[in-house]
Amino acid sequence: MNNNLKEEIIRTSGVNVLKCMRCGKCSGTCPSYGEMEYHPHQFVYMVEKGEIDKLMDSPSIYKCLSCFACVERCPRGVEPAKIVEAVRLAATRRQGGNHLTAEEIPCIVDDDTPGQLLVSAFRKYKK
Amino acid sequence: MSMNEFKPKIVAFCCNWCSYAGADLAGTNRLNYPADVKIIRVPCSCRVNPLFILRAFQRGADGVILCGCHPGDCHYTTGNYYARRRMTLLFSMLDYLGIEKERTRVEWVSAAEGAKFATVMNDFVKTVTELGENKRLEDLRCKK
Amino acid sequence: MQKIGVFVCHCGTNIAGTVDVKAVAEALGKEPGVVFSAEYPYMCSEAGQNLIKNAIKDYGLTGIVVCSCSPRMHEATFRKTAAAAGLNSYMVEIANIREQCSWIHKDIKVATEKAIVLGRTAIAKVALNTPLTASSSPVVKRALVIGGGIAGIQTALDIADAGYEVDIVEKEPTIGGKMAQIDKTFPTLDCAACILTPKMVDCAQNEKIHIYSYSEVESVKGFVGNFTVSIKKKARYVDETKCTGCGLCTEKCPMKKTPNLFNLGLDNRSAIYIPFAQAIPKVATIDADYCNMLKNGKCGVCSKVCAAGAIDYKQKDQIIEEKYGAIVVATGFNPIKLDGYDEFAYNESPDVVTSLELERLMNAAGPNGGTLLRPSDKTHPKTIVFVQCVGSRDTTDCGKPYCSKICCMYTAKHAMLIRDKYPDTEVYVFYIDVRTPGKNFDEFYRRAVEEYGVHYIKGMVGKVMPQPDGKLLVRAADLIMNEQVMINADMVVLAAAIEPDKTARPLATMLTASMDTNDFFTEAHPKLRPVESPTAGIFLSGVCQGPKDIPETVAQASAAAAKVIGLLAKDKLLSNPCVAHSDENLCNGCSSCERVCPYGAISYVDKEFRMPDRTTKIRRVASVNAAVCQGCGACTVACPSGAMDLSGFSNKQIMAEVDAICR
Amino acid sequence: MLKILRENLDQLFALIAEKETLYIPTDATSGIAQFKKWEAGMKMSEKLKTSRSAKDFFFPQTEDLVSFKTNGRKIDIIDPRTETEDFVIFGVRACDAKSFTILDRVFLVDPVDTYYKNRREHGTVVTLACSKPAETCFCTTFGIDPTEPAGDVSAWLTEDALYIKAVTEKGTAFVESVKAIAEESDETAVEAQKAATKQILDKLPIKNLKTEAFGGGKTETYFKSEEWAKLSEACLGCGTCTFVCPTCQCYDIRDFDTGHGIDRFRCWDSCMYSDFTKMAHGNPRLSQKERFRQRFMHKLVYFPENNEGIFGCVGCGRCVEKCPISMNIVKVMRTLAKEEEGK
Amino acid sequence: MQEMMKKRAKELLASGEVTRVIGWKKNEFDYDITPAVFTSAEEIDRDFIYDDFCGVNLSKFTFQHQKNDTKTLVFLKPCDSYSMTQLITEHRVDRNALYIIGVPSYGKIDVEKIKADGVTGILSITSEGGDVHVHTLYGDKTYAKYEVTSERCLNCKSKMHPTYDELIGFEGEVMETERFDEVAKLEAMTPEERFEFWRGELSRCIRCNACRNACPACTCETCIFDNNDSGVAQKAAADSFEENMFHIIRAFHVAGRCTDCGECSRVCPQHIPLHLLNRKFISDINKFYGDYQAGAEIGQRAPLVNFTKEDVEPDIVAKGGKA
Repeated sequence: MNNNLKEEIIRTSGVNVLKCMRCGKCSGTCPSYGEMEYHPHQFVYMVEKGEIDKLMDSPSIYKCLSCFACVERCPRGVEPAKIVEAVRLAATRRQGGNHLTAEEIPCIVDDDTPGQLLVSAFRKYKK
Repeated sequence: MSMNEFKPKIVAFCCNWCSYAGADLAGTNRLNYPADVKIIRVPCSCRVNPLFILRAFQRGADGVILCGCHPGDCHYTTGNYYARRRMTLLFSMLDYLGIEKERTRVEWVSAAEGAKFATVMNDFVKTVTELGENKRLEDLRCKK
Repeated sequence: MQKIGVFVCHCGTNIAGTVDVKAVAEALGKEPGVVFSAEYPYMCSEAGQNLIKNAIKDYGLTGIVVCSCSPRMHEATFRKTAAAAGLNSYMVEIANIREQCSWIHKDIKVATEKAIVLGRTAIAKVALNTPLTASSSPVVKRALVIGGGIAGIQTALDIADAGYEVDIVEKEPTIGGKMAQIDKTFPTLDCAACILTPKMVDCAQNEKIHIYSYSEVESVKGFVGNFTVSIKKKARYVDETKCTGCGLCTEKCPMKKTPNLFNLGLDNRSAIYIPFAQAIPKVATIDADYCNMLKNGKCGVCSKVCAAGAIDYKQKDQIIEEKYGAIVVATGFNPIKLDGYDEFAYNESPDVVTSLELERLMNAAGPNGGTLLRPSDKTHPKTIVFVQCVGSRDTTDCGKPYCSKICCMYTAKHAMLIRDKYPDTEVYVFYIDVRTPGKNFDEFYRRAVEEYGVHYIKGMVGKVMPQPDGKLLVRAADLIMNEQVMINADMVVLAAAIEPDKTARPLATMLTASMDTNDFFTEAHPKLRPVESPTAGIFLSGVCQGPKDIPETVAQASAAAAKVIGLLAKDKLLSNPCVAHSDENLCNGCSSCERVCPYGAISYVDKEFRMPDRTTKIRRVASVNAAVCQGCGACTVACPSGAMDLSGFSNKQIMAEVDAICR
Repeated sequence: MLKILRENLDQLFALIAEKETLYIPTDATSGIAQFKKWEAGMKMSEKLKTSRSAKDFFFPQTEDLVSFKTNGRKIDIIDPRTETEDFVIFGVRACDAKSFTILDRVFLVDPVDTYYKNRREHGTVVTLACSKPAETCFCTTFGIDPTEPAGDVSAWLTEDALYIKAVTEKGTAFVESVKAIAEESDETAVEAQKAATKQILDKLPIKNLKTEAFGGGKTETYFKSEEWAKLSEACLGCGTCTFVCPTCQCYDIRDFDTGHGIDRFRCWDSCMYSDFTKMAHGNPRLSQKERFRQRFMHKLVYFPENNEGIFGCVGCGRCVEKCPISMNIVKVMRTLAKEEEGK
Repeated sequence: MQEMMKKRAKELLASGEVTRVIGWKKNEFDYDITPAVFTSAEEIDRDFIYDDFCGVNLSKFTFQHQKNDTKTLVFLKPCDSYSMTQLITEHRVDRNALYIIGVPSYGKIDVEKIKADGVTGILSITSEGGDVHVHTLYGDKTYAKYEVTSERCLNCKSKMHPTYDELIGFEGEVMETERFDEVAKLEAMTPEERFEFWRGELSRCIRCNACRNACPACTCETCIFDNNDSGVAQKAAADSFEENMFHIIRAFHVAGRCTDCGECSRVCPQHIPLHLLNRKFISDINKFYGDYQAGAEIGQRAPLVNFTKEDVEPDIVAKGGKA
């Protein structure tokens, strides 16, 4: 149980994990499900329980494609992908040092690409 | 008048369906609370106009309490929801003008909560007694 | 100036034990306006009441104060006493010196002082009382039931049974509602038609019941006991009085490609149709959107074959005005539209169906004559996946935040029926929670699992992917195994959430009945008055008030009927005279009062006023319907100009009470 | 003429306050000046005038007239009048000082208003000459010389000193009482200030406002003027002009139920209020236009008609400054005079 | 701007589309502006003005001078437009009888601020770009405009016009403001300090009713304070209680309806910061029941005639505003 980290994840993601009613639709919809040790619905539950360290140490969070299918389909508006993103961010911060500076981004990005998709992808593939 | 002798004047507005019945129940169960509390029966907490509360202070009340059905249990379904908003804003304004916020209170007391009624009144009278006489919202003409 | 009499009751020793009643009577006797003051051991006794009556007559009292027990106990008694002596019964005030004085204080001095204050407070109030008369209005001994589903039918039957006239307004050509479309009912598995159609027939045959089928409510005026309702009878192009329901026209009609709405469009019917065999009234209706005669003026086959000469292409919508004493809303529900749920491929594949569609597919009168076949290729489905909570408990824009309540049970029923009839078919049910409170409900669900081998999987379907071979690949989570499962299904059945019928919202506006954010009608009290709307004279029956199954619906329908009967049994309604009234000269017409009125008792009229400078001005002012107002007083505080006041609890009276207490 | 150095002003105030209550204009928190009871350390306002006039001292906004006390069914009548203590108002400008004489014509004629008289007799008015008139000033229109203010004592404040001169008997006594901290002086400095002020007076924008078109006997001329409708059009019906006015003297008598009895008090009324002159039968003034007309007709026609041509305005300019919609006596006079001229 | 407004007004009068024009009229001094009804092109040419002193909210004036049998053109600043929208919501004016032209406001000059700086004998004030030149009998002075802009404009809530038929100039946006800072400052004081503060302010009240009569939300046919039958009528504050009472109830009656146009403070001859009372209610409403702007849209349901089941309890006040 890591309450500080839990608060941080909840704050950075802006997700209210208590809205989850454990239907598992996120997991039912996740294209990366098979590659994960923990699954989207478990992400949400683990944040609620404060088991962030476990989640952070698991490769599962980097299996998330940030396709946002779970966000799109969640009937309660919980947005699991945002949790994943927040955990990744926390992991990045913990490792120290960013792997890409802000100045480098504009020249390699085309205008139509959603910003969050890129940032998530960078975090994922830098592993 | 020394503090020990100070007897506050307390006006309690009680809705007919819950709180007035709750007060009756307190009586039926012989639950004691100070005689300083005098009850005015109103059909619903939403009948209580902020003017009445100010009027009570003007006429020398030291505390005013409004009791109604618990939110969701209003006999008229929605009355206490409106009362809740009105009183929240009024009390906040009185506080903003520097008038002691402990002199005003809203409590939800059901017809079954005779004990709660007595507890609430005991507590409120104690709070107001400690505050002493209402000086900030008095009308000197009425004290002559 | 009032002449006030004060009567102090000893209540044996209940009051006199701690309150010096003599001192109270003496002190109050000196109050301004008081001309008579007395005490007596039991004021509520006959002798005590006589004392009051005599004083009223002897002293010409215009108001009386009884210092006694709680008004909740004997206010009614003393009002009658006053009335018996010729004093208006609202010129009575009670000072509660028992429950709120003698019983809670031990010190005689303290209790006596308080009793005097309470007495003078009541005197101050009664001095400002005005005689009030309860206005009475006659009750039209006829009820209207809006909606002819099982809720409406049951309510109508019960009311008619008590001997009152009832009209049912049904927007479809036949009564029966959703229940008529259902195949079997849980948990007994008896056939819905077998239990519903006799009731429909009862309705048709009951002399007290009149059915306006294919009709809608157009407007509602009036108030409890005296509503005037305009009903629009939509043109069905068939004279109901002549049609025998033989069905020859429907056979001969050449326009056979008309979607059969009774079967939810799963098959076709003719343009002139009778929705189903047991329809009530059993008369044909022409679907104007498809009839060639009505569209292009060519055809006329039905008219030619009709021996009764019932066909009338020139029929027009007809408005009927009728008076009612009470109105029951039984507008029912519909499954929600599933357009927002692309992931379930409902719009992509015909083999993804809603549960209600499945009812039709399995029904003997359905498109396949009762054999369960895939809509796409008419083959037997071997694997069927049920998805629960499609749109229920869903806080996003496409769903509903509430539980639809009936899905768990009907899905268990479907699964069980399929396994029973086609044991080679594998049935999967994906659920979030299985909710089975109700008599024999959980047993029913367990039977599906234990006896029929239905696979219940805790988890939600994430995506349904139609395959080129016609199969449906279902991807879902199995939360207990903690794995993602893929099922190659032949059919997917979606337990779509239910929502109130779309006609309910405009109807609520007409009725000034309140609704919650989900368009369910609000009950007058969630616990104590569950079948009444806060608007007097409007009652609620069935799903229009909240999701419920058939037994609950029927129970509520009968409860609503009981309430209606109670109302209609009265010859006239005596209204509480302690109601709000608006001073037109002060009213701004700002609508604040209307917005807080839970009963819709306030309406606005444009009135011409003579201004101080002798010009005239037309102003919008509030007017309170005293028969509808319940006297809560919310409007009096919402009104900024003080135009609204409440009889019996007027601003002045309450302020006088405040003054008297603080004196 | 006595001279008191500026640095001795505090001493002067202390000296006066020793014997009588002293009121001086002082700055309130939000940048307006008001008369307040002097207390040690209080500074006199530099502002030209207080936002309320000085009439409050003699004709306060509310005043108890009589009380009735109930005791059971008995009613006692209580007269709240007591002999007022002596007091000094310091720093009254010429316009306000003139206004007292106008109020005197209302309250001190038969029947004498004893409440007013009591205060008037016990108050000593120390006026202060103006040296920096504002653009809204037009007292000269009504023949007032702001450099030579009336009152019981006239005073002039220059860069370095206060000069005082007794005008009345009461004033002489006052001057006598402060001699200890004063020195005799000639009038050179005062004359210099007067001359400088007069130059400014000549440049004031409203200086050319004339009263010739008004006065007693003009009722017929103006009562039915077409202009009233337009002039009063924007009037909000608030009482600002009347309540800041030093000469408005209308009051209402009301009862207040104290719970123990009745306090009968009078309070300022405003002819701008919709219930002004409302009687049991209704209100003879039906519209704002009529109430608005009343105010100006009273000041410009009816008052002079009954008071030897003295106008009910002293040109203090408060209404010019304070009216929320910028309508005032100056505009009314100009518009009506122009209309009359045009006929 | 002023010329464009005059042109449109004359066009609409000439076309018969409207028969009256409500706008601002110039007067004796640069800073005194009167609302007026214009009925002819001549009047418009002679008197019509729109400049940095036209602070008067025309919605109340329009309310008082409404005529339903003819169409009136009214120019509304963003503030006025909010007030007007609220009046329409409350059925106090007939929208159909109005032709509304929205005009921008770039901040109005508060002459009281100049006077408070000790400036007197003002002969003219001209506003040019960011500078305000004051010419007086006692010398000239130049201010940066923001120094003499009225408080309400410095804390402008919105430059939008919720209701209009046409706009002159570009439509603005809802602004980020610090208008509640003053309220927060008072809230941070001790009750004793607050009591002293308000006593100091309210004791200056002369009950001239200017705040009420200028307020576009106060449109009661008869105000309860004027109605002898209401039991609370007062003509003058005979006791400090009545000062409090009047101002509490005045603010309470417009709570949830007040658009924060600031007219009450502008017109107060005694410079009482009345808007701080109204803003307290607005700030509380925003905090307790979610952001709400009165007059933002026709038909809105005001917070005091609305509720949610989850509303905060009144004891939030005793807990210092924290739920």
